[in-house]
Amino acid sequence: MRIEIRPEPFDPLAELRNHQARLAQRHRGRYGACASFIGTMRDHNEGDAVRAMHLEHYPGMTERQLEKIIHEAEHGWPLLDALVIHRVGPLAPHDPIVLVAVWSAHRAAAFDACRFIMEALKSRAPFWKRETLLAGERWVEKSSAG
Amino acid sequence: MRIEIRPEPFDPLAELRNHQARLAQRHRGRYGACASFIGTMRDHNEGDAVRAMHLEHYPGMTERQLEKIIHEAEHGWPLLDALVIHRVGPLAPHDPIVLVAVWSAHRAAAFDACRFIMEALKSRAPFWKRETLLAGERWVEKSSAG
Amino acid sequence: MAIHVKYFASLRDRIGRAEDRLEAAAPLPVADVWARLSPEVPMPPNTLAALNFEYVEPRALVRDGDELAFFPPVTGG
Amino acid sequence: MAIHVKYFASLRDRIGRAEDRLEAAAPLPVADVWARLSPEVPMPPNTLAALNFEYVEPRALVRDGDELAFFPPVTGG
Repeated sequence: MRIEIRPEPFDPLAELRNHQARLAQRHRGRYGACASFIGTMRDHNEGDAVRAMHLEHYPGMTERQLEKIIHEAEHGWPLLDALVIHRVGPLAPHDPIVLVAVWSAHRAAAFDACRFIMEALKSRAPFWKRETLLAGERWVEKSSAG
Repeated sequence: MRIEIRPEPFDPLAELRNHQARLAQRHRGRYGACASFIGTMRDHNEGDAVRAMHLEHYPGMTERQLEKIIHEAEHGWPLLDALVIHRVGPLAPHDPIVLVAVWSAHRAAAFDACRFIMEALKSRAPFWKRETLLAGERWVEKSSAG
Repeated sequence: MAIHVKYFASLRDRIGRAEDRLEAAAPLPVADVWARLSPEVPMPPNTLAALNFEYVEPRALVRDGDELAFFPPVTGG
Repeated sequence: MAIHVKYFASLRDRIGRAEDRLEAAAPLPVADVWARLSPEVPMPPNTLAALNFEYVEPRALVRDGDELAFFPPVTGG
Protein backbone atom coordinates (compact mmCIF):
# COMPACT_ATOMS: atom_id res chain seq x y z
CA MET A 1 0.00 0.00 0.00
CA ARG A 2 1.43 3.37 -0.97
CA ILE A 3 0.03 6.89 -0.62
CA GLU A 4 1.77 9.94 -2.00
CA ILE A 5 0.93 13.62 -2.13
CA ARG A 6 2.86 15.23 -4.98
CA PRO A 7 3.60 18.95 -5.22
CA GLU A 8 5.08 18.45 -8.71
CA PRO A 9 3.58 17.01 -11.93
CA PHE A 10 3.66 13.21 -12.08
CA ASP A 11 3.29 10.54 -14.75
CA PRO A 12 0.54 8.10 -13.69
CA LEU A 13 1.47 5.36 -16.14
CA ALA A 14 5.13 5.49 -15.16
CA GLU A 15 4.05 5.29 -11.50
CA LEU A 16 1.85 2.31 -12.27
CA ARG A 17 4.68 0.59 -14.10
CA ASN A 18 7.19 1.16 -11.31
CA HIS A 19 4.81 0.13 -8.59
CA GLN A 20 3.77 -3.01 -10.42
CA ALA A 21 7.40 -3.98 -11.06
CA ARG A 22 7.99 -3.96 -7.31
CA LEU A 23 4.71 -5.77 -6.68
CA ALA A 24 5.65 -8.48 -9.17
CA GLN A 25 8.75 -9.29 -7.12
CA ARG A 26 6.50 -10.49 -4.30
CA HIS A 27 3.26 -11.40 -6.03
CA ARG A 28 4.17 -12.48 -9.57
CA GLY A 29 1.41 -14.77 -10.83
CA ARG A 30 -0.84 -14.08 -7.84
CA TYR A 31 -2.74 -11.06 -9.09
CA GLY A 32 -5.10 -11.47 -12.00
CA ALA A 33 -6.63 -8.02 -11.95
CA CYS A 34 -5.50 -4.42 -11.78
CA ALA A 35 -8.19 -1.73 -11.85
CA SER A 36 -7.03 1.84 -12.05
CA PHE A 37 -8.38 5.34 -12.34
CA ILE A 38 -6.57 8.43 -13.55
CA GLY A 39 -8.15 11.82 -12.99
CA THR A 40 -6.91 14.57 -15.27
CA MET A 41 -7.49 18.32 -15.17
CA ARG A 42 -10.05 19.45 -17.74
CA ASP A 43 -10.05 22.82 -19.48
CA HIS A 44 -13.74 23.36 -18.69
CA ASN A 45 -15.97 23.04 -15.62
CA GLU A 46 -19.62 23.91 -15.07
CA GLY A 47 -19.77 25.51 -18.49
CA ASP A 48 -16.73 27.77 -18.04
CA ALA A 49 -13.29 27.59 -19.60
CA VAL A 50 -10.65 26.90 -16.96
CA ARG A 51 -7.10 28.11 -17.56
CA ALA A 52 -5.38 26.82 -14.45
CA MET A 53 -6.06 25.31 -11.06
CA HIS A 54 -4.53 25.32 -7.62
CA LEU A 55 -4.99 22.27 -5.40
CA GLU A 56 -4.74 22.96 -1.68
CA HIS A 57 -4.74 20.27 0.99
CA TYR A 58 -4.44 19.79 4.73
CA PRO A 59 -1.04 18.17 5.29
CA GLY A 60 -1.23 15.40 7.84
CA MET A 61 -4.97 14.97 7.67
CA THR A 62 -4.83 14.12 3.96
CA GLU A 63 -2.46 11.23 4.52
CA ARG A 64 -4.40 10.07 7.59
CA GLN A 65 -7.71 10.03 5.72
CA LEU A 66 -6.27 8.26 2.67
CA GLU A 67 -4.72 5.60 4.90
CA LYS A 68 -8.07 5.02 6.59
CA ILE A 69 -9.80 4.74 3.22
CA ILE A 70 -7.31 2.17 1.95
CA HIS A 71 -7.57 0.20 5.19
CA GLU A 72 -11.34 0.13 4.78
CA ALA A 73 -10.90 -1.14 1.21
CA GLU A 74 -8.48 -3.82 2.42
CA HIS A 75 -11.07 -4.96 4.96
CA GLY A 76 -13.83 -4.94 2.38
CA TRP A 77 -12.09 -6.85 -0.42
CA PRO A 78 -9.19 -9.31 -0.76
CA LEU A 79 -6.59 -6.91 -2.17
CA LEU A 80 -2.95 -7.60 -2.88
CA ASP A 81 -1.96 -3.94 -3.12
CA ALA A 82 -3.23 -0.41 -3.59
CA LEU A 83 -1.61 2.79 -4.80
CA VAL A 84 -2.92 6.35 -4.44
CA ILE A 85 -1.06 9.41 -5.76
CA HIS A 86 -2.64 12.88 -5.62
CA ARG A 87 -1.31 16.18 -6.87
CA VAL A 88 -1.31 19.43 -4.91
CA GLY A 89 -0.14 22.88 -5.98
CA PRO A 90 -0.54 24.61 -9.35
CA LEU A 91 -1.97 22.59 -12.24
CA ALA A 92 -2.57 23.22 -15.93
CA PRO A 93 -5.23 21.55 -18.10
CA HIS A 94 -4.28 17.99 -19.04
CA ASP A 95 -2.16 17.56 -15.88
CA PRO A 96 -2.86 14.36 -13.96
CA ILE A 97 -4.59 15.01 -10.62
CA VAL A 98 -5.03 11.59 -9.11
CA LEU A 99 -4.10 7.96 -9.66
CA VAL A 100 -5.85 5.13 -7.83
CA ALA A 101 -4.79 1.56 -8.63
CA VAL A 102 -5.77 -1.70 -6.96
CA TRP A 103 -4.45 -5.21 -7.48
CA SER A 104 -6.34 -8.37 -6.61
CA ALA A 105 -6.61 -12.00 -7.67
CA HIS A 106 -10.00 -11.36 -9.28
CA ARG A 107 -11.61 -8.53 -11.15
CA ALA A 108 -14.68 -7.84 -8.99
CA ALA A 109 -12.57 -6.98 -5.94
CA ALA A 110 -10.26 -4.80 -8.03
CA PHE A 111 -13.12 -2.88 -9.68
CA ASP A 112 -15.11 -2.47 -6.48
CA ALA A 113 -12.17 -1.42 -4.32
CA CYS A 114 -10.80 1.02 -6.91
CA ARG A 115 -14.12 2.76 -7.15
CA PHE A 116 -14.67 2.72 -3.39
CA ILE A 117 -11.29 4.37 -2.81
CA MET A 118 -11.94 7.00 -5.46
CA GLU A 119 -15.42 7.88 -4.17
CA ALA A 120 -14.21 7.96 -0.56
CA LEU A 121 -11.28 10.17 -1.57
CA LYS A 122 -13.67 12.59 -3.28
CA SER A 123 -15.89 12.84 -0.21
CA ARG A 124 -13.39 12.65 2.66
CA ALA A 125 -9.82 13.56 1.68
CA PRO A 126 -9.18 17.24 2.50
CA PHE A 127 -8.30 18.68 -0.90
CA TRP A 128 -9.73 21.90 -2.35
CA LYS A 129 -9.61 23.18 -5.91
CA ARG A 130 -9.36 26.83 -6.88
CA GLU A 131 -9.91 27.46 -10.57
CA THR A 132 -8.49 30.27 -12.66
CA LEU A 133 -11.09 31.23 -15.25
CA LEU A 134 -10.70 33.61 -18.17
CA ALA A 135 -11.77 36.35 -15.75
CA GLY A 136 -10.85 35.83 -12.12
CA GLU A 137 -10.66 32.87 -9.79
CA ARG A 138 -13.15 30.73 -7.90
CA TRP A 139 -13.15 27.94 -5.38
CA VAL A 140 -14.82 24.79 -6.64
CA GLU A 141 -17.82 24.63 -4.34
CA LYS A 142 -18.77 21.01 -4.44
CA SER A 143 -17.35 17.72 -5.56
CA SER A 144 -18.92 16.45 -8.77
CA ALA A 145 -21.16 13.41 -8.49
CA GLY A 146 -18.96 11.79 -11.08
CA MET B 1 -12.34 3.34 -30.37
CA ARG B 2 -9.79 0.59 -30.95
CA ILE B 3 -10.05 -3.20 -30.65
CA GLU B 4 -7.10 -5.49 -31.10
CA ILE B 5 -6.60 -9.23 -30.84
CA ARG B 6 -2.93 -9.95 -30.17
CA PRO B 7 -1.25 -13.28 -30.87
CA GLU B 8 1.97 -12.03 -29.19
CA PRO B 9 2.65 -10.71 -25.66
CA PHE B 10 1.78 -7.06 -25.20
CA ASP B 11 2.56 -4.32 -22.70
CA PRO B 12 -0.72 -2.84 -21.42
CA LEU B 13 0.82 0.30 -19.91
CA ALA B 14 2.74 1.06 -23.09
CA GLU B 15 -0.47 0.58 -25.07
CA LEU B 16 -2.31 2.90 -22.72
CA ARG B 17 0.42 5.51 -23.06
CA ASN B 18 0.48 5.35 -26.85
CA HIS B 19 -3.27 5.42 -27.18
CA GLN B 20 -3.63 8.32 -24.80
CA ALA B 21 -0.92 10.31 -26.62
CA ARG B 22 -2.98 10.05 -29.81
CA LEU B 23 -6.19 10.83 -27.92
CA ALA B 24 -4.62 13.93 -26.40
CA GLN B 25 -4.01 15.34 -29.87
CA ARG B 26 -7.76 15.60 -30.36
CA HIS B 27 -9.15 15.76 -26.85
CA ARG B 28 -6.47 17.41 -24.70
CA GLY B 29 -8.18 18.98 -21.71
CA ARG B 30 -11.54 17.40 -22.51
CA TYR B 31 -11.24 14.12 -20.65
CA GLY B 32 -11.09 14.20 -16.88
CA ALA B 33 -11.26 10.48 -16.27
CA CYS B 34 -9.61 7.31 -17.53
CA ALA B 35 -10.71 4.03 -15.97
CA SER B 36 -8.79 0.95 -16.97
CA PHE B 37 -8.62 -2.74 -16.22
CA ILE B 38 -5.71 -5.08 -16.85
CA GLY B 39 -6.26 -8.81 -16.58
CA THR B 40 -3.14 -10.87 -15.98
CA MET B 41 -2.60 -14.63 -16.06
CA ARG B 42 -2.40 -16.12 -12.58
CA ASP B 43 -0.33 -19.16 -11.65
CA HIS B 44 -3.29 -20.74 -9.86
CA ASN B 45 -6.97 -21.37 -10.61
CA GLU B 46 -9.67 -23.23 -8.70
CA GLY B 47 -7.05 -24.45 -6.22
CA ASP B 48 -4.63 -25.84 -8.81
CA ALA B 49 -1.24 -24.59 -9.91
CA VAL B 50 -1.33 -23.48 -13.55
CA ARG B 51 1.90 -23.62 -15.57
CA ALA B 52 0.68 -22.26 -18.88
CA MET B 53 -2.43 -21.34 -20.78
CA HIS B 54 -3.64 -21.31 -24.36
CA LEU B 55 -6.24 -18.76 -25.40
CA GLU B 56 -8.34 -19.74 -28.38
CA HIS B 57 -10.83 -17.44 -30.08
CA TYR B 58 -13.24 -17.30 -33.00
CA PRO B 59 -11.67 -14.90 -35.51
CA GLY B 60 -14.23 -12.56 -37.00
CA MET B 61 -16.85 -13.13 -34.34
CA THR B 62 -14.53 -11.90 -31.59
CA GLU B 63 -14.01 -8.55 -33.27
CA ARG B 64 -17.72 -8.27 -34.14
CA GLN B 65 -18.80 -8.95 -30.56
CA LEU B 66 -16.26 -6.55 -29.06
CA GLU B 67 -17.37 -3.81 -31.47
CA LYS B 68 -20.99 -4.33 -30.44
CA ILE B 69 -20.05 -4.19 -26.76
CA ILE B 70 -18.16 -0.92 -27.21
CA HIS B 71 -21.02 0.57 -29.23
CA GLU B 72 -23.41 -0.36 -26.43
CA ALA B 73 -21.09 1.36 -23.94
CA GLU B 74 -20.91 4.45 -26.16
CA HIS B 75 -24.71 4.58 -26.22
CA GLY B 76 -24.93 4.08 -22.47
CA TRP B 77 -22.38 6.66 -21.34
CA PRO B 78 -20.79 9.85 -22.75
CA LEU B 79 -17.39 8.39 -23.67
CA LEU B 80 -14.55 10.12 -25.47
CA ASP B 81 -12.73 6.91 -26.35
CA ALA B 82 -12.34 3.23 -25.53
CA LEU B 83 -9.54 0.73 -26.04
CA VAL B 84 -9.73 -3.06 -25.81
CA ILE B 85 -6.75 -5.35 -26.38
CA HIS B 86 -7.00 -9.10 -25.81
CA ARG B 87 -4.33 -11.79 -26.09
CA VAL B 88 -4.76 -15.10 -27.88
CA GLY B 89 -2.31 -17.98 -28.23
CA PRO B 90 0.13 -19.38 -25.65
CA LEU B 91 0.49 -17.52 -22.34
CA ALA B 92 2.66 -17.92 -19.25
CA PRO B 93 1.78 -16.81 -15.72
CA HIS B 94 2.12 -13.04 -15.30
CA ASP B 95 1.39 -12.40 -18.99
CA PRO B 96 -1.23 -9.71 -19.62
CA ILE B 97 -4.47 -11.16 -21.02
CA VAL B 98 -6.71 -8.16 -21.50
CA LEU B 99 -6.67 -4.37 -21.33
CA VAL B 100 -9.88 -2.32 -21.23
CA ALA B 101 -9.57 1.46 -20.97
CA VAL B 102 -12.24 4.13 -21.21
CA TRP B 103 -11.92 7.93 -21.34
CA SER B 104 -14.68 10.33 -20.39
CA ALA B 105 -15.13 13.85 -19.05
CA HIS B 106 -16.27 12.48 -15.67
CA ARG B 107 -15.40 9.53 -13.53
CA ALA B 108 -18.80 7.82 -13.17
CA ALA B 109 -19.11 7.25 -16.92
CA ALA B 110 -15.52 6.01 -17.13
CA PHE B 111 -15.90 3.57 -14.21
CA ASP B 112 -19.31 2.30 -15.32
CA ALA B 113 -18.40 1.85 -18.97
CA CYS B 114 -15.06 0.17 -18.22
CA ARG B 115 -16.76 -2.37 -16.02
CA PHE B 116 -19.63 -2.86 -18.45
CA ILE B 117 -17.20 -3.60 -21.28
CA MET B 118 -15.20 -6.01 -19.15
CA GLU B 119 -18.26 -7.92 -17.90
CA ALA B 120 -19.76 -8.07 -21.39
CA LEU B 121 -16.45 -9.28 -22.81
CA LYS B 122 -16.34 -12.06 -20.21
CA SER B 123 -19.86 -13.22 -21.05
CA ARG B 124 -20.05 -12.65 -24.83
CA ALA B 125 -16.66 -12.46 -26.55
CA PRO B 126 -15.75 -15.89 -27.96
CA PHE B 127 -12.50 -16.68 -26.17
CA TRP B 128 -11.68 -19.99 -24.48
CA LYS B 129 -8.89 -20.81 -22.04
CA ARG B 130 -7.10 -24.14 -21.87
CA GLU B 131 -4.87 -24.49 -18.84
CA THR B 132 -1.75 -26.60 -18.53
CA LEU B 133 -1.59 -27.94 -14.97
CA LEU B 134 1.25 -29.82 -13.31
CA ALA B 135 -0.38 -32.98 -14.70
CA GLY B 136 -2.27 -32.60 -17.95
CA GLU B 137 -4.46 -29.96 -19.49
CA ARG B 138 -8.04 -28.78 -19.02
CA TRP B 139 -10.45 -26.37 -20.60
CA VAL B 140 -11.63 -23.68 -18.23
CA GLU B 141 -15.29 -24.56 -17.94
CA LYS B 142 -16.86 -21.34 -16.84
CA SER B 143 -16.00 -17.71 -16.60
CA SER B 144 -15.32 -16.57 -13.06
CA ALA B 145 -17.88 -14.29 -11.47
CA GLY B 146 -15.08 -11.87 -10.83
CA MET C 1 -22.99 -23.21 -51.69
CA ALA C 2 -23.42 -24.95 -48.36
CA ILE C 3 -23.71 -24.30 -44.65
CA HIS C 4 -20.27 -23.90 -43.16
CA VAL C 5 -20.09 -25.21 -39.57
CA LYS C 6 -17.32 -24.59 -37.03
CA TYR C 7 -16.64 -26.06 -33.60
CA PHE C 8 -14.48 -24.49 -30.92
CA ALA C 9 -12.63 -25.37 -27.73
CA SER C 10 -13.82 -28.37 -25.68
CA LEU C 11 -16.71 -28.93 -28.08
CA ARG C 12 -14.30 -29.34 -30.98
CA ASP C 13 -12.31 -31.87 -28.93
CA ARG C 14 -15.51 -33.75 -28.12
CA ILE C 15 -16.83 -33.77 -31.70
CA GLY C 16 -13.39 -34.60 -33.05
CA ARG C 17 -13.71 -32.11 -35.92
CA ALA C 18 -13.04 -28.37 -36.25
CA GLU C 19 -15.32 -27.85 -39.26
CA ASP C 20 -18.17 -29.40 -41.21
CA ARG C 21 -20.03 -28.62 -44.42
CA LEU C 22 -23.68 -29.36 -44.80
CA GLU C 23 -25.53 -29.26 -48.10
CA ALA C 24 -29.09 -28.12 -47.42
CA ALA C 25 -31.82 -27.66 -50.01
CA ALA C 26 -33.96 -25.52 -47.67
CA PRO C 27 -33.37 -23.41 -44.52
CA LEU C 28 -33.30 -25.50 -41.35
CA PRO C 29 -33.02 -24.76 -37.61
CA VAL C 30 -29.66 -24.62 -35.86
CA ALA C 31 -30.57 -27.67 -33.79
CA ASP C 32 -31.30 -29.66 -36.94
CA VAL C 33 -27.91 -28.80 -38.42
CA TRP C 34 -26.28 -30.29 -35.33
CA ALA C 35 -28.50 -33.38 -35.44
CA ARG C 36 -27.77 -34.06 -39.11
CA LEU C 37 -24.01 -33.65 -38.70
CA SER C 38 -23.61 -35.48 -35.37
CA PRO C 39 -26.65 -37.74 -34.94
CA GLU C 40 -24.75 -39.87 -32.43
CA VAL C 41 -23.83 -36.90 -30.15
CA PRO C 42 -26.57 -35.03 -28.25
CA MET C 43 -25.85 -31.30 -28.16
CA PRO C 44 -24.45 -30.52 -24.68
CA PRO C 45 -26.97 -28.37 -22.80
CA ASN C 46 -24.58 -25.43 -22.32
CA THR C 47 -23.71 -25.24 -26.04
CA LEU C 48 -23.81 -21.80 -27.61
CA ALA C 49 -24.52 -21.19 -31.28
CA ALA C 50 -23.49 -18.26 -33.47
CA LEU C 51 -24.84 -17.61 -36.95
CA ASN C 52 -22.66 -15.33 -39.07
CA PHE C 53 -20.89 -14.13 -35.89
CA GLU C 54 -24.10 -13.36 -33.93
CA TYR C 55 -25.50 -15.43 -31.07
CA VAL C 56 -28.69 -17.31 -31.99
CA GLU C 57 -31.17 -19.69 -30.38
CA PRO C 58 -31.36 -23.36 -31.50
CA ARG C 59 -34.59 -22.64 -33.40
CA ALA C 60 -32.99 -19.94 -35.59
CA LEU C 61 -33.05 -20.79 -39.29
CA VAL C 62 -29.78 -21.47 -41.11
CA ARG C 63 -29.59 -20.77 -44.82
CA ASP C 64 -27.30 -21.79 -47.61
CA GLY C 65 -24.05 -19.81 -47.41
CA ASP C 66 -24.32 -19.13 -43.68
CA GLU C 67 -21.51 -19.72 -41.21
CA LEU C 68 -22.74 -21.50 -38.10
CA ALA C 69 -20.55 -22.08 -35.03
CA PHE C 70 -21.04 -24.24 -31.96
CA PHE C 71 -19.00 -23.70 -28.82
CA PRO C 72 -19.03 -24.02 -25.01
CA PRO C 73 -19.49 -21.05 -22.66
CA VAL C 74 -16.82 -18.44 -23.30
CA THR C 75 -14.01 -17.92 -20.79
CA GLY C 76 -12.00 -14.93 -21.97
CA GLY C 77 -10.89 -11.83 -20.14
CA MET D 1 -0.49 24.86 25.66
CA ALA D 2 -3.47 26.04 23.68
CA ILE D 3 -5.96 24.94 21.06
CA HIS D 4 -4.43 25.31 17.62
CA VAL D 5 -7.03 26.24 14.97
CA LYS D 6 -6.60 26.11 11.18
CA TYR D 7 -8.81 27.34 8.34
CA PHE D 8 -8.64 26.13 4.75
CA ALA D 9 -9.68 27.14 1.26
CA SER D 10 -12.69 29.46 0.83
CA LEU D 11 -13.28 29.47 4.57
CA ARG D 12 -9.79 30.83 5.18
CA ASP D 13 -10.42 33.56 2.62
CA ARG D 14 -13.70 34.42 4.31
CA ILE D 15 -12.26 34.46 7.84
CA GLY D 16 -9.17 36.30 6.66
CA ARG D 17 -6.83 34.15 8.75
CA ALA D 18 -5.16 30.78 8.17
CA GLU D 19 -4.61 30.02 11.85
CA ASP D 20 -5.72 30.94 15.34
CA ARG D 21 -4.71 30.04 18.87
CA LEU D 22 -7.20 29.81 21.67
CA GLU D 23 -6.29 29.55 25.35
CA ALA D 24 -8.92 27.44 27.05
CA ALA D 25 -8.98 26.53 30.74
CA ALA D 26 -11.43 23.65 30.20
CA PRO D 27 -12.55 21.47 27.26
CA LEU D 28 -15.16 23.15 25.07
CA PRO D 29 -17.24 22.13 22.04
CA VAL D 30 -16.01 22.71 18.49
CA ALA D 31 -18.84 25.16 17.87
CA ASP D 32 -17.80 27.21 20.90
CA VAL D 33 -14.23 27.43 19.65
CA TRP D 34 -15.52 28.99 16.44
CA ALA D 35 -17.85 31.38 18.33
CA ARG D 36 -15.08 32.59 20.64
CA LEU D 37 -12.62 33.16 17.77
CA SER D 38 -15.04 34.69 15.24
CA PRO D 39 -18.04 35.99 17.18
CA GLU D 40 -18.91 38.29 14.27
CA VAL D 41 -19.00 35.43 11.65
CA PRO D 42 -21.68 32.71 11.86
CA MET D 43 -20.23 29.33 10.93
CA PRO D 44 -21.36 28.58 7.32
CA PRO D 45 -23.79 25.65 7.37
CA ASN D 46 -21.65 23.42 5.15
CA THR D 47 -18.53 23.87 7.30
CA LEU D 48 -16.63 20.70 8.18
CA ALA D 49 -14.51 20.32 11.32
CA ALA D 50 -11.58 18.01 11.97
CA LEU D 51 -10.04 17.42 15.39
CA ASN D 52 -6.50 16.02 15.28
CA PHE D 53 -7.04 15.01 11.61
CA GLU D 54 -10.38 13.21 12.21
CA TYR D 55 -13.81 14.53 11.23
CA VAL D 56 -15.93 15.58 14.22
CA GLU D 57 -19.36 17.03 14.91
CA PRO D 58 -19.74 20.61 16.24
CA ARG D 59 -20.56 19.27 19.70
CA ALA D 60 -17.28 17.31 20.00
CA LEU D 61 -15.09 18.51 22.88
CA VAL D 62 -11.80 20.22 22.13
CA ARG D 63 -9.01 20.01 24.70
CA ASP D 64 -5.83 21.88 25.37
CA GLY D 65 -3.15 20.85 22.84
CA ASP D 66 -5.63 19.71 20.19
CA GLU D 67 -5.46 20.77 16.55
CA LEU D 68 -8.86 21.83 15.25
CA ALA D 69 -9.52 22.63 11.59
CA PHE D 70 -12.48 24.26 9.84
CA PHE D 71 -12.98 23.93 6.10
CA PRO D 72 -15.60 23.84 3.33
CA PRO D 73 -16.68 20.61 1.57
CA VAL D 74 -13.69 18.90 0.02
CA THR D 75 -13.24 18.89 -3.77
CA GLY D 76 -10.25 16.68 -4.53
CA GLY D 77 -9.87 13.82 -6.97
